[in-house]
Amino acid sequence: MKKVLIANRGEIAVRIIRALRDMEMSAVAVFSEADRAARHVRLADEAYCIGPPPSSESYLNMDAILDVAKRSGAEAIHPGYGFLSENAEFAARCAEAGLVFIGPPPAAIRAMGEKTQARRIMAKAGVPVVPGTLEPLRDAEEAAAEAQKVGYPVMLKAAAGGGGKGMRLVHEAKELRAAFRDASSEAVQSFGDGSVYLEKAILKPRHIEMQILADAYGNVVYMGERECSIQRRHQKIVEEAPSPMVGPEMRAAMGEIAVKAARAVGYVNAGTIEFLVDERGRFYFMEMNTRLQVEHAVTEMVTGIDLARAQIRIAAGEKLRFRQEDLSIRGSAIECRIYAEDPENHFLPCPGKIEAVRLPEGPGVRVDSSVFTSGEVSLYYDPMVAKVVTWGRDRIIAARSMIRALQEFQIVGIRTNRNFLLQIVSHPEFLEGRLDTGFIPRILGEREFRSPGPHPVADIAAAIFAYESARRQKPCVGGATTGPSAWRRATGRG
Amino acid sequence: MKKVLIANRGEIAVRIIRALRDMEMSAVAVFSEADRAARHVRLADEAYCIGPPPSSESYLNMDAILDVAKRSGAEAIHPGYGFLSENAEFAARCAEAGLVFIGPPPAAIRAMGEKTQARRIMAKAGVPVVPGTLEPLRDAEEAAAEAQKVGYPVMLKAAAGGGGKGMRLVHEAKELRAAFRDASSEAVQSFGDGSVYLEKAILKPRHIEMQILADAYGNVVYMGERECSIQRRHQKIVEEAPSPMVGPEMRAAMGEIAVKAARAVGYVNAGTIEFLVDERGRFYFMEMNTRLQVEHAVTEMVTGIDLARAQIRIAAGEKLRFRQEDLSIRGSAIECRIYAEDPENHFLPCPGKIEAVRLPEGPGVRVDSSVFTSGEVSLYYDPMVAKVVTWGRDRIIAARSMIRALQEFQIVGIRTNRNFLLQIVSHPEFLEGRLDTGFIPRILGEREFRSPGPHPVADIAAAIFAYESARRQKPCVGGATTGPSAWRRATGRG
Amino acid sequence: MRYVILRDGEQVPVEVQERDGGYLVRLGGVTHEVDSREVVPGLLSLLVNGESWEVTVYSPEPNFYHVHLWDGMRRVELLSPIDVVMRSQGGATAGRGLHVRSPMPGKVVRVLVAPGQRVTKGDGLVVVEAMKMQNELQAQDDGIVREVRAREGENVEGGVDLVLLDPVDG
Amino acid sequence: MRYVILRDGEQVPVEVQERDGGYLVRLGGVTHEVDSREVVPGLLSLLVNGESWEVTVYSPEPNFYHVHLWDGMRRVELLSPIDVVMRSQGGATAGRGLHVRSPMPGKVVRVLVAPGQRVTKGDGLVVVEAMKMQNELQAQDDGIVREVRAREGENVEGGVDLVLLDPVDG
Repeated sequence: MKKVLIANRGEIAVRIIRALRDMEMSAVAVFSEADRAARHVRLADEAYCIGPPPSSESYLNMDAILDVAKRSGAEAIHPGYGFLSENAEFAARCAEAGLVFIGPPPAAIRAMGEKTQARRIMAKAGVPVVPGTLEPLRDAEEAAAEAQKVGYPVMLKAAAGGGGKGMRLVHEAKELRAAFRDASSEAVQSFGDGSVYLEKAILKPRHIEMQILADAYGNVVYMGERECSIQRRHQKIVEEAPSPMVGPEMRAAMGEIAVKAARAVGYVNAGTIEFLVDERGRFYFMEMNTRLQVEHAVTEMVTGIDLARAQIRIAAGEKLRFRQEDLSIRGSAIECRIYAEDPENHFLPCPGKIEAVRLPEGPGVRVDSSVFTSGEVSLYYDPMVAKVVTWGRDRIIAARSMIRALQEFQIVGIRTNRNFLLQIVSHPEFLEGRLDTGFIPRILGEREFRSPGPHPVADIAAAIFAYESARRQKPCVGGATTGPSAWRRATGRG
Repeated sequence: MKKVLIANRGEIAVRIIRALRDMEMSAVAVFSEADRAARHVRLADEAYCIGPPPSSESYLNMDAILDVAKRSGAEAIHPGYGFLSENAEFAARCAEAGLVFIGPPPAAIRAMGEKTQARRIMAKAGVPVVPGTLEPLRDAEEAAAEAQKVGYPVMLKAAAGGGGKGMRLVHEAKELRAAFRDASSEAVQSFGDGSVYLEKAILKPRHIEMQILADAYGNVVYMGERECSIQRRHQKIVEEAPSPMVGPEMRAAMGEIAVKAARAVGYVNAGTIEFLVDERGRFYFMEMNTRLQVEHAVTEMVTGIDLARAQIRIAAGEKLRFRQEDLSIRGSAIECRIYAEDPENHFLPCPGKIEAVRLPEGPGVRVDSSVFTSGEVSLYYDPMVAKVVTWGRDRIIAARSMIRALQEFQIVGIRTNRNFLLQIVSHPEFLEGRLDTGFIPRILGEREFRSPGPHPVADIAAAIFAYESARRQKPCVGGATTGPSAWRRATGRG
Repeated sequence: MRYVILRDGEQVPVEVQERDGGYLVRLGGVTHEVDSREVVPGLLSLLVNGESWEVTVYSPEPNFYHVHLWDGMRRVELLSPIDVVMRSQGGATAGRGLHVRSPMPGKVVRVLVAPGQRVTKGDGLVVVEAMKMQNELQAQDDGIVREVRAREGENVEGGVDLVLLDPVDG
Repeated sequence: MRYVILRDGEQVPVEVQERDGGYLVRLGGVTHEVDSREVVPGLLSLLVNGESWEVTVYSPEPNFYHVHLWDGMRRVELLSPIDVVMRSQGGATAGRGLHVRSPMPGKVVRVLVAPGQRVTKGDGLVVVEAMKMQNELQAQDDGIVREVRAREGENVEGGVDLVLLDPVDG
């Protein structure tokens, strides 16, 4: 394999380009009209425009992407995450066009894509699933009956779902009908499929997932778990490996179950089995992500294995280069996702122009980003602009290095969630590893963010800034001078 | 220990600040008038001016530094490398002032500082030294006699020396007198001491050094070697760990000798024993650096041990937290030193203003730098502006990631040696690990740099740049407009 | 120069005085020695009695400063002596609540009011979309629409006036 | 626009033509489709027949371009049609070798010549210091010193004229 097309954008496209460079393969980028100057376009060996800014007309445009693959002579397509990465039709169309899809076979994507089907396959394979229905519910009546059976509280979930859409927690019977209606209609909106199923709700659960790698020759290994319990509205924010809850025995048990799950669907390539874990450490299959995860880097940091390169090698028909017993975990790694959003304003997205950026660096710090000075965070795409990952000999050092790295991180021009992340990782409960999916509202309250109190240095800074701005403007009165523009520049949002 | 003063600047000051942050200690920076906006000043908890730009009046000004330590309530001083780091008098004055010097005892600095004395101590302790004189030479006559004894070629070296100053390779007897005179007068100029001694010259040697850590309780461990054979005019440029030449047995043998050397001078803290290694793998003590090395990061990447933090803990009176058998090496790490110098113009230093900088990032990449957009590379100090370190499961991956990282590295505004480094690390002999101290002239010729031939994309870029510049200027003729300034900005040195 | 910081209805005096290339800043009865350097526009390096602070400052509108320290953002309302006099003379009739501004860059998808229309606190005025999320801007107080600057379909920057209201019985 | 690249005494024609927001560039008989974006001043992203190139360009003096690709820097001498005409008419008497420029930013520590003085190739003219290394700038050709712009003790930028020479029997 000599040339690979990356059907994605942003930090993940950049990350895959780096893997290809390290393997001396050529990287072909595709881009929408909004992304002409983007990092992935500039770092790739070749780059082609595939349409207007909306994803539906560009990054989701299979015809355009396959056409570029053909024109450029690419032999394989890496879908990254999101967009077409879990689209079985796209995987099938790649195969038809004689291209290697760097991901699992279409059948495995399909088997895991429909959640109730996945639950049935897993239950049959001996993988523990959360008690509940194995088929979509016919109607609210059936939902009520099943809820009675497993016992409240229960969770309603979209069968086609993911990302927290079409999900409702139901505490008691009288809430059930309304919740069923809401979940179903949200599922229609989000996935075009209103099917909903039901699980027993696990309270204060942890979200722990197991990374696996499977080659085309039946070799499957697990790469250790990631703790992803720190979520805001079902969106992962902070992830780490290993989980502070998981010891060697639980890791082996969970890993072997994950391998079993992957085998049950004939899985090939990198994949992640997500588990819900209750307070006593019992774990239940939740779903499988049939692609590289956003948070794959923490696993790379502690195992020393490059997962993107492993994916490409597997797709090229290579055997896994290591066996289960060759793998070991060194130290601890934490990832924070930097979003262009404003925690002080209901976490509203903050697209805009990046006036200046300083990324953290130094010992134990890895950054995967797509930001650059003069770059734009576009309205059209996911607002995640960077991942900061830190490694330490132990979890506390990794956490302290994360605090240090976030403090060094600076973007002028757009707001980010940096301070929100700092509030999380510097909290005593985080440092002690007491995590569950309710962490953020529990720690930060309903607004999920604490605005800090007044500080004399802020007052001093404001006074000096005002003083210097006034002094700068003085000689400029009444003319087209540099004064106002200096002012304007100086007031770029911090 | 709660507060530490860093008696240094540049990337090493930043690196030590990061270690202190990770340990929840306060960092006190000092700065010359040229460094008010420098990175180490801005990242520290406190910062104080200690004098005008010349080092002799600021970073070498012991009184000013000790005064800041007192005023700020610092309990310890970290000297970094260079400046006062190997100054026994400064170490002693710290102790007198009741401050912990984060480094070895003054006596160990002195013992290793004078090279012939160090050779005598080492020879006595059973550490192999290069055959030659153990005392400074009285005159050219004695030099000639001793040279005859050990056999040509021989190397003349300044006894007080370091960094390649006062060093001469002598191939035959008739060159000896002139070489002795040159070496001696250069030694006077550089160190204020004209003493010179003589060693048998080892041809095509490798420069391999062993990192050790020693606590105040007699525990000494070796942390593995670094290969530092890639040098330009005795200046290390590219370093790596482990050495491609060293296997487990040689590592253990060298490590035990290094521990013996450290014990012989009562060494405490981090230190490095430099060896010359001949083609057959025989190694000879060259000198000991009684401080943290520039290239310490490669050892950190493969061992997972943070050497700066270890130094601080040792100085605070802690015992080593690990024994020799707890240490292991994972993968391979390479460091490249980025200098503000112009390889196409005799490697002349290139100070100036940094218009824009983009640091490399992504998997396996660590950057330690002091550069930032709008920062200045000053005339007054060392032109090294950043270290790029890459890690890989094996040496080839580390090297490919280095190529990738250097390609991503971009500084607009000053020239750097980036392309020179790329020529080194992408050369087949480098990739094969065939290294010795003559590598650079052998590979790149006498000019030590190959200017690349013409390239159509360069021609196209020039034509488009000219075309667009002309187009931009057109509407601006005859007025004070943005035209010329856009041009001026656009022509900032690349 | 003497300034006043308004916080929770209180006035805190701040005095800035140049000295030796730096400043003496008197705040709440304490005098601080401050050295300031603007590293890039909007990014200040401050040494406050030797403490090193890196601070970004953004002024979204006159007299208001958003100051980011390590741990988060502070909104500081700071008045010069002239501002104080003007306010005390009632010069500030176009009060803050009556400018309805876009909280973020985005696209105006709907304008819900017209000039002359009377609105009550909480009424929707304009809908702005960013990254497919719609955000309805509401009246903070009762008022009458003086001017509508938002145009449906237009992209707007953050902090831009979209609707101006006149107070009812100002 | 038709340009000419001068290389090793040869003239290579280059033609730049706008098309569809990009360019067609005809170079040495081959036509390239090029899309260009200036990301920050001096940094171009080029797509050349689909190949992605990130290039920094710096023009140290008219008609000369230093172009950095991944693997190193190229000096390109490029003339517009007007430049070509002017050169052919001998308009370029103030040749390059006769401007002695600082090769780097630094400090002038010594001026070794005075106006009117005759110098021969290899003579030292000015000494510039950067980072404690002294660098003697020498005459590239025989000449007579027309003007000395360097002042001892002054800091100078890179590329600045320090001494102007008149050719001997130009």
